[in-house]
Amino acid sequence: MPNAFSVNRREEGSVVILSLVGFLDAHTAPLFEKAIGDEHTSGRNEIVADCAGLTYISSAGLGVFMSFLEEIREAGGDLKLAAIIPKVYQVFEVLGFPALFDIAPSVEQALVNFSNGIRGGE
Amino acid sequence: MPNAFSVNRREEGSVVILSLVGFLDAHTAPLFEKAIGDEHTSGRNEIVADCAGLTYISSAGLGVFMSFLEEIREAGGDLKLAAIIPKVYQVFEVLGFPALFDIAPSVEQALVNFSNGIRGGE
Amino acid sequence: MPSIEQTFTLQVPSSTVNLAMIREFVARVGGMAGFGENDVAKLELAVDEACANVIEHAYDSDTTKQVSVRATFDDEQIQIEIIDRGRGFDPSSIPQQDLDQLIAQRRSGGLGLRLIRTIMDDVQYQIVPGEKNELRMVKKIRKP
Amino acid sequence: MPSIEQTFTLQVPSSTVNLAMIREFVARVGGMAGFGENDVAKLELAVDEACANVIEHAYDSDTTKQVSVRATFDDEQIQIEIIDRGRGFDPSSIPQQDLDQLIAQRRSGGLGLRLIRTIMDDVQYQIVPGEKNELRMVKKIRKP
Ligand SMILES: Nc1ncnc2c1ncn2[C@@H]1O[C@H](COP(=O)(O)OP(=O)(O)O)[C@@H](O)[C@H]1O
Ligand SMILES: Nc1ncnc2c1ncn2[C@@H]1O[C@H](COP(=O)(O)OP(=O)(O)O)[C@@H](O)[C@H]1O
Repeated sequence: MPNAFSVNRREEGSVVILSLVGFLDAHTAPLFEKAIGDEHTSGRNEIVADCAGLTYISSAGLGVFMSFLEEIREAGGDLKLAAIIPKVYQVFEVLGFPALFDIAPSVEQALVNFSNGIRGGE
Repeated sequence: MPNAFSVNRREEGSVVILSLVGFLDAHTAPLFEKAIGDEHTSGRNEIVADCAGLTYISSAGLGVFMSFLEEIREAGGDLKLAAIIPKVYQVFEVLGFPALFDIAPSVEQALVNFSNGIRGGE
Repeated sequence: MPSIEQTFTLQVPSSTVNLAMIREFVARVGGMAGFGENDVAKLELAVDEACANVIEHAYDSDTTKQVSVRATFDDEQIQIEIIDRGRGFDPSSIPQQDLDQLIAQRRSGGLGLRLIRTIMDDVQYQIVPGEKNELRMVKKIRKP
Repeated sequence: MPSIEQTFTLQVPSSTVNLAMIREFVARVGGMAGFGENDVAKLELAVDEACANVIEHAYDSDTTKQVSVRATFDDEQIQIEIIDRGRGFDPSSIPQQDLDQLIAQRRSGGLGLRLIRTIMDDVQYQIVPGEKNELRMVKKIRKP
């Protein structure tokens, strides 16, 4: 079903990894919004969105990343993206996300960036 | 692509096995018609349609079986069906094909039926 | 909860190459309506047969013409309408032949209408040749 | 060979759950039109954005309303029309904000129209509020 979407959560030290699987569009974005919102509310602000299983994203999905970035950074954390497939990456690229977000080729690299204090857009 | 269809051919002694793969509808039936027609024209009248890879059939596909059965039997051969998946079998069943065709659970069984001179509908 | 009616429409050029797309459409709408896998497969087949008839008989394979499939469902049933503006025909004049007769005549056709009538719970034609021909078919949703 | 024009239409209830079906439709028609995989993905996105706007803004998520997607292609281009009968808007009044501004404002929207304009070669709105709003987008087929 091309409107299936799910978020799986795991922790790696102080970092929360949210694995996105499926299609992130205006219908499924609220699910992702809740997942990130829950982390932020509970004080977890070091977040990696593992996009390896993300096969589609529209602006509604991009909007979730946009709307949380400032708050998460103000709380001392970061919202990093990792392992985006090329078809999806071209959408992030067209809109200039790479200049503002830390987009890592793998979850491992995103974790290394967290321990080195690297952010995007700096 | 759910309108992809192909016929693969192999021989087993005097029997020709035509493996049907994909969707057999009004668009793709002419391909199957030609494949069976070619065998009949070249004097090969012991034919097994291996349906293991057949995922869909409509009446246009059923029509190919219907239109060749008599000629092939008159020429001393038979047109047997084998390994039909349940979803497709229900279509054959609704129309009464099992009473008239020899439908075997496997290609091997169809070959055994050929050597034992078994036909359907008798 | 009151039963909310939903309507989906697909219109494609009259060519058998588009039957696959029509089946995909029916599969998706049938799934949303709540039919199980086997019933969805049957719905796909009934609509395929009806549309193949329009393409081949009503429009004589003129690909500049259009075939419409309109599906409306609620909690109880799905209604599918196939609409064309082609030649039309008199369904009551079509003899229902048995499979053995068709085979004896080496016929490659004549099973489509039977399949449609077997699969669907109600089948009605409204034919106005050249203007608007409508096949309306209903299938009840059997809850598991 | 003269270029034959083909038209495909899909009409669905105004709900984001149907965006997936709309994308499948666009993918299939885009593939038939001759677009490569990357361009098909872009077409899906542009139409998704346009339909999401209709569902959320023109119809305020009223699922009893209908969204129409009409795609016409020939050898050279595909034209996709998104039609609604909802509220309408003045596209020229919508400011194009940069991503860093949107982020600073913690905005979750405001990228859809930019995506549409980036992906498509021509984008035109014809708005008659409450009567018929039409977004007409064209993308040229680049032969490999
Ligand atoms: N939509 C239609 N428009 C015109 N004629 C039709 C239509 N549907 C069916 N028919 C007529 O009814 C006959 C029987 O149809 P059917 O049972 O589907 O078998 P087949 O299409 O294989 O001949 C057709 O051969 C055709 O003459
Ligand atoms: N089809 C439409 N009907 C009414 N208003 C629209 C439509 N499309 C866009 N808009 C308006 O334009 C604004 C910008 O649209 P867009 O760039 O897609 O961002 P978003 O939808 O995320 O707000 C919307 O917030 C809305 O006010």
